[in-house]
Amino acid sequence: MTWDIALILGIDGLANGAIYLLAGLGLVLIFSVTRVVFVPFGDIAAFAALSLAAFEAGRVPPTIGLVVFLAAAALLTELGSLVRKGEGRRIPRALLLWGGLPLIPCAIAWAAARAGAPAPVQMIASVLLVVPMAPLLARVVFQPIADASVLVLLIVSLALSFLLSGLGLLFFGPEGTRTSPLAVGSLSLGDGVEVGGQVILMVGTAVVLSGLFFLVFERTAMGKSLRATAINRVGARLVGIRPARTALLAYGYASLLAGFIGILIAPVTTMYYDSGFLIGLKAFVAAIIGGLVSYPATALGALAVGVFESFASFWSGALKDAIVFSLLIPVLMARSYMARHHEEEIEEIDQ
Amino acid sequence: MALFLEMSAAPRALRWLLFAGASCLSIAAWGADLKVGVISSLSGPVSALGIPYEKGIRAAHARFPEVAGHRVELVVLDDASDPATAARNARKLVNEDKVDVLVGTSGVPGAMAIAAVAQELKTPLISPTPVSLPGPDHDWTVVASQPFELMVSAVVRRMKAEGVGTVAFIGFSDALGDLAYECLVRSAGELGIAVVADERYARGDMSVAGQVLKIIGKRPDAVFAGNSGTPGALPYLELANRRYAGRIYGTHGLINADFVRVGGRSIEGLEVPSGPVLVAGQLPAGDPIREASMAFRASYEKLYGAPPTDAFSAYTYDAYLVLADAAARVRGDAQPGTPAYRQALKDAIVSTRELAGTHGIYNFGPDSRYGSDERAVVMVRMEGGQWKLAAQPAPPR
Amino acid sequence: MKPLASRSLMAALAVAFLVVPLFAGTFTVSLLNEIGIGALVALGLVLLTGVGGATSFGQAAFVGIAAYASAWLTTAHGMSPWLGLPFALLLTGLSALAIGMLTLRLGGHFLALSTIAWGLSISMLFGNLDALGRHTGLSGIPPLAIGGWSLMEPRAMYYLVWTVVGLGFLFSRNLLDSRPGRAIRGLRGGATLLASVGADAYRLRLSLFVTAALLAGLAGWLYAHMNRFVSPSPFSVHASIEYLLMAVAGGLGSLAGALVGSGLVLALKNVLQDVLPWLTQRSGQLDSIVFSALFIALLHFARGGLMAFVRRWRRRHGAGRPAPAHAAPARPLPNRAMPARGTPILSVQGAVKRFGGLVAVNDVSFDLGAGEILGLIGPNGAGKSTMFNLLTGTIPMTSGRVRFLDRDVSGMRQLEIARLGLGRTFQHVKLRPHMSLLDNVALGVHARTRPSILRAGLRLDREEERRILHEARRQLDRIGLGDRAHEMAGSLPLGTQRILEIARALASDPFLLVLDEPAAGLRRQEKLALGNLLRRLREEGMTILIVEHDMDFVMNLVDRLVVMNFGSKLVEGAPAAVRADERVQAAYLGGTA
Amino acid sequence: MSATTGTPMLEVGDLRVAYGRVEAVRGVSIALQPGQIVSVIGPNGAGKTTLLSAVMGLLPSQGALRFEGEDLRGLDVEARVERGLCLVPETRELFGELPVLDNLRLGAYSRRLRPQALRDRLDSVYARFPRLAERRTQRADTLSGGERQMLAVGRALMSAPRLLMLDEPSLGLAPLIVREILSIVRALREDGVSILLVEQNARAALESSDFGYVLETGEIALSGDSAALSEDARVRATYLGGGADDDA
Repeated sequence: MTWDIALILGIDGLANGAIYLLAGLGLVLIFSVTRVVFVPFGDIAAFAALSLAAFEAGRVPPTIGLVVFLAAAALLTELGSLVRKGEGRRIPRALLLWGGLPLIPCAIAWAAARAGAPAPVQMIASVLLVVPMAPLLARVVFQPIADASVLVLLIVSLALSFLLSGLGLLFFGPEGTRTSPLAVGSLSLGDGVEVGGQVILMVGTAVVLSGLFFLVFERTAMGKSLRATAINRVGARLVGIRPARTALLAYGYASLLAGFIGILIAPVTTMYYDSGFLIGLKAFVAAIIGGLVSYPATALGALAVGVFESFASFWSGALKDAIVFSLLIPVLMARSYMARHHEEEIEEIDQ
Repeated sequence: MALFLEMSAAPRALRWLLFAGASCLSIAAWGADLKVGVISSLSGPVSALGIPYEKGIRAAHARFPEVAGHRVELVVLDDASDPATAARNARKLVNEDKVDVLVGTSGVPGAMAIAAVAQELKTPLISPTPVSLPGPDHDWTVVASQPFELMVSAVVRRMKAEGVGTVAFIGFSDALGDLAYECLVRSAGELGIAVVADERYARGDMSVAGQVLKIIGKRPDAVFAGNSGTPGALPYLELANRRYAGRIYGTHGLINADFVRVGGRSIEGLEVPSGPVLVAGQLPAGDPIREASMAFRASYEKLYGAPPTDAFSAYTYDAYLVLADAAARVRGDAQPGTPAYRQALKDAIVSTRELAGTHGIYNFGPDSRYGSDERAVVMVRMEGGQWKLAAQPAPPR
Repeated sequence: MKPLASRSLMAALAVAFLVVPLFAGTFTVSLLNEIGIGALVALGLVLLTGVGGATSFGQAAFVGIAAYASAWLTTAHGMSPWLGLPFALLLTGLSALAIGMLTLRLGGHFLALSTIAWGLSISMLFGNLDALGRHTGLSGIPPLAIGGWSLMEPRAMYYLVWTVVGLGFLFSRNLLDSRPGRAIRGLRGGATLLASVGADAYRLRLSLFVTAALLAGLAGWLYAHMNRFVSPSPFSVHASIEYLLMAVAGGLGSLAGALVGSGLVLALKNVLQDVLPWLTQRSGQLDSIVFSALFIALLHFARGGLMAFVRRWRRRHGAGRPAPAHAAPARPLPNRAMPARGTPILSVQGAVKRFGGLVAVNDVSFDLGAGEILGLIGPNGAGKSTMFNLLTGTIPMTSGRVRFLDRDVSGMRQLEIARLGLGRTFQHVKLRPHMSLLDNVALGVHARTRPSILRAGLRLDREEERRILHEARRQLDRIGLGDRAHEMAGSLPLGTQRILEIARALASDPFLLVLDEPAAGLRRQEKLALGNLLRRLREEGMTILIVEHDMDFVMNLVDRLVVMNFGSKLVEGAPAAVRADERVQAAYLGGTA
Repeated sequence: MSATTGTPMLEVGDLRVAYGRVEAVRGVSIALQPGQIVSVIGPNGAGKTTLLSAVMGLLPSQGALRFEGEDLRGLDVEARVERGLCLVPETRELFGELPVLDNLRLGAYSRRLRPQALRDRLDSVYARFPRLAERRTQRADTLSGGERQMLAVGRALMSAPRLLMLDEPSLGLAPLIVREILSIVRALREDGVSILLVEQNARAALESSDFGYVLETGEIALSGDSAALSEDARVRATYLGGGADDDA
């Protein structure tokens, strides 16, 4: 392997790593606040990408229907629980929050598709369109079992991911799509080594977004309440932070990240209804390297996985993932050893 | 002890299962005369082939709702791209739905799994997938598509004609990839073309930069891709990305509209083998294949409101033609739904002669399970987003 | 429920098992075969994940190893499938052992991810080995045959599959109801709990891992010779996830869950295939959607899976636990001879423990002679519990020595010290809430007996088992809980739980008993009873070190007191003297410093 | 009984809390008047912490729970915080990875203060605990035991509670710090904050409270004016180690 090949592979890896980074942040955010390993994250990203493709093809993205459906389900769940708790007075607010709010991006997307809006608008619409998804799914699927064991939550999460990719197949069909790149042209690094504009854009956006992400966490009260809940649930409740509310917040942020991932990745690779699962899995790897708590470690893990993968595909395309995951085990051992604090008891299974 | 006690819940569970099983039974065959069991991958990795397969046979059924005086009923099952499920479905179709003939499925492993069941249950199978059947014990299966070998050798002959000396292979890391590679090595060997690389990637992969860099490093005259559908576009895109100037070839698995859409400019000049159906319009008038193909397109458009954009749906259409032709020649008075009829139907199928389909002229015999011959292959070339019948060797790109 | 009822249920089960193939179509039969195979794998998961608490996303890989092993042996070398079985199991077992030794020390999430890692790698390997037919797989695998009778026909296969399933369940049930089984059920309690009774959590988890893999291996062997065709895809991570879905859907809390789950998942998928086409053309694509939705709904109503319903039903219909099988007479286990009164048992010399900057225990020394009760007291946060963990070997000492029975045990692992004869209780009670009192105490006997997983599974351990239970009952009677032997430990009040821990410690036949606040949360009468118990133990020559807050309780019990404050020893001496001491008053009662 | 006037600040009637089948608090009734400091003493495992958790709503309970006349049942923890209840738990429950300043800021979360008001309240807390002002940028989990306790109380004060519930404020602290904290507690009363004090350190607790309850195995064993209690024989016996063995 010559240095220029290594360089190309490295850059390619960084581009993928950037995607895993954003996804990893989302996963850690959700897990630390809710103990849910949110497998469907990748599927949401895929939906954003496929929606953008639909826009470009001049079709109304079927995602709208999905969001409306989810909103209806969430609204029913919410009303149900309100009625059971006998809190009728909060019903109007629920109608607005669960019934009204999610429809706004749908309306925007619909208008954009009809008016054949320019590319930037289409992208914004695609991102906005998926933002309500995670919170709505959370309300319907996870909030009712918020106190279940991590295992049960994980299994439900997996099933949910299967469900979403099933819907993806139904709505978008089996064939893949690829959108026109946001950034054309490329930057030459001397003999034969070129970096595509899109790649630069991806890495750049990832850096900026994660920067903003940390800023939100460090500076805003909202971010603080998120961190507080993640660090100490009981403590948070004692100062009046409602975990259920912060959880929705976390899902919202994550959804936003997923949306960005979708439009970043759509032009550089072919997206399928089930592309999400692998993105999610790789991001999950990164998140675990971060112990599902540390954002910086997750970021490093994500980039490492991306670069690993890129080089592995050079050594043996067929065994690529096998190589990546085998290299993972020593890393896990090291991490596990470092994270080995006092004596861990395993939580009892749900009876 | 608690866990011990819960064992006693087993009977309850079992009874529930029996009920479930019984409910499967209850949904058994009724009414229809000649039953066709269709297994296809409507979900999972090979659904890109499986879904058109289903559309194709429905189109055929819409065109010939009756054959040889029997009303035909289609029973379609999804195998989720899993061979075990495919085998289970085959068993179910024969045992519960009492189908007289099986058609399916889209994946090679799946098709092989079904073939085994067809053999065991003595039910004719018409496979739209080129399945390489080992051993003689598969005389209940015929293949209604060009053997992969035939297609690839056509490509290799084309390479030779266009002066290719070294070729690099890149394909799926799955059964299709394996099959394509074996065929390439065999045909290339015969014509003295050197295969200099064997690179693989998974259908879902986001990037093949590594594999393509390695290929370019070998500086081959041409690259041959053993893959299918839109995931098949990835190598060509990356090759274009890396400014690869050599010739590019592929398999008939690539022929559908989405591939062209995704491939865009990067697949300009790509040459792949195909059944004549794809370029039927460019065939001389009076060619039987042209007639069959036009009929297929018409009935497809009639059913779905749009002309077919792929060559896959035509395979199951042909499978149905083979069935219809054979059913008309069934001797004796055996009635559908009986083993005797299945036997007779099989005998009729394996004695098919010069049947014109959309993908070629079919001739089956007890010892020849692949019906097609050279007449079933044409080379097509991507020019300006259109597949053109490639007559003369093309100038280098 | 009554034994009669359960026996008749078993009979019904047997009959049903025999007659099913007679009235079911061959498709239903082969579906049942697949359910049986799924149940075997899920059974392994119930043991590994449900009982042992280690989630695995890789079971399908073990199924694959076995399936390919037998397939390869029978196709490439034309050997008999019956030879394929031992070969397949050997290969599966060895790879499980290797993988387990590599990964089972990982904690929590790391372990789960590692299973994805090797699960994915192994299934990829299948697709890339020429000997295994690469992605196309191996076909033409010979069917099993008994004598001349080929098991090609599903009905014939049915009897084999379900016999194997039955044996698998029997083995697992026997296993859980035995010495190693109790320890395995203790795994969720954490390594410290097991170490305190001299059991090695890591080795337990490893053997459990291998057992689960072997069950998957059996399934793989059956799969290969039933489908007579193997290819990589059925052994991918997705398949592993589906097995996990089965186990969870059925209920990780019970063995039967594996069977129920496998049946539920496969039957449901099949029923959907029949029903959906009536609703829509595109049914094929709806299958997975509807299935996932129903699955999620199930977990919403019963997190414990389908078996949770069964459990609730049984609770509502008052069918409780069985009348305790009456303790068969058994030879009591041998007891160690207590050392002569006064001989030094424990001696701590200059023990120091630092956590970062904080000095939790600062140069503490004291001795303990046989047949003596020493009280270790001091205000909250004085470092008593840390001292406690140092001399039990739970955490390593920064510096200093601990001698136990004239052996230097400083630096020894906790479980080694425990085996030497040091029994302990915990400040935050460590009992297994879902195990009976009897089983909890029997856990204490672990280090005194041998039966292995294999012997337990094959029911060759009954003699020892009787002796274990006999000993456990003895200890329960000793603390006056004999009549509640079959209640769940979790249903006891906190105070009583503490006493139960003492019984568990006693069951390990220790020289030295180390108790952490045994009187906390006890009623007055219970305290008196506890005091008498400890005094009686002392008369029998037992040596006791006790950490306690309740001055009243301590003062009337111990021979000597060691008072700690801010990590150092403040005073040592007879109760009366200590009580009189000014410094103690100050430190303890928060008076003037 | 101390003179009761008007509606009590906190009223707990026949409260029962159970973990599964185990009852940890069995029919406890206590009352607390505005501006009062009431202490609950008892040995480990007597149910003191359980009692506070139930009042705060962290644990489900049966029985009457009224705060300034308003029924608390049906209100979740957060709502009770908004009403002015505030618990400083035995385990502190600080946000270890956040600096002192953020811990305090979050303390006022339920009040949704304007920046200026927030700053004022911070200053008032700093005035009470100068130590916290020095440590404001330090991570909470690097503080010493005493400082943590101060931070816990400080965080509680940020929400301007009307009733402050302290669980074992002396836990693991040197006598001097215990005194310091308890004197601050007394000072708080002057500012109109009522206090429910749970302590194992009997003497210190009784010294600084008006009224006291003795909790044993989930039941009120004794109650009365703190001064009287600290002279009671049984209290001395159990907590001050006097050799009295009367049977109850």
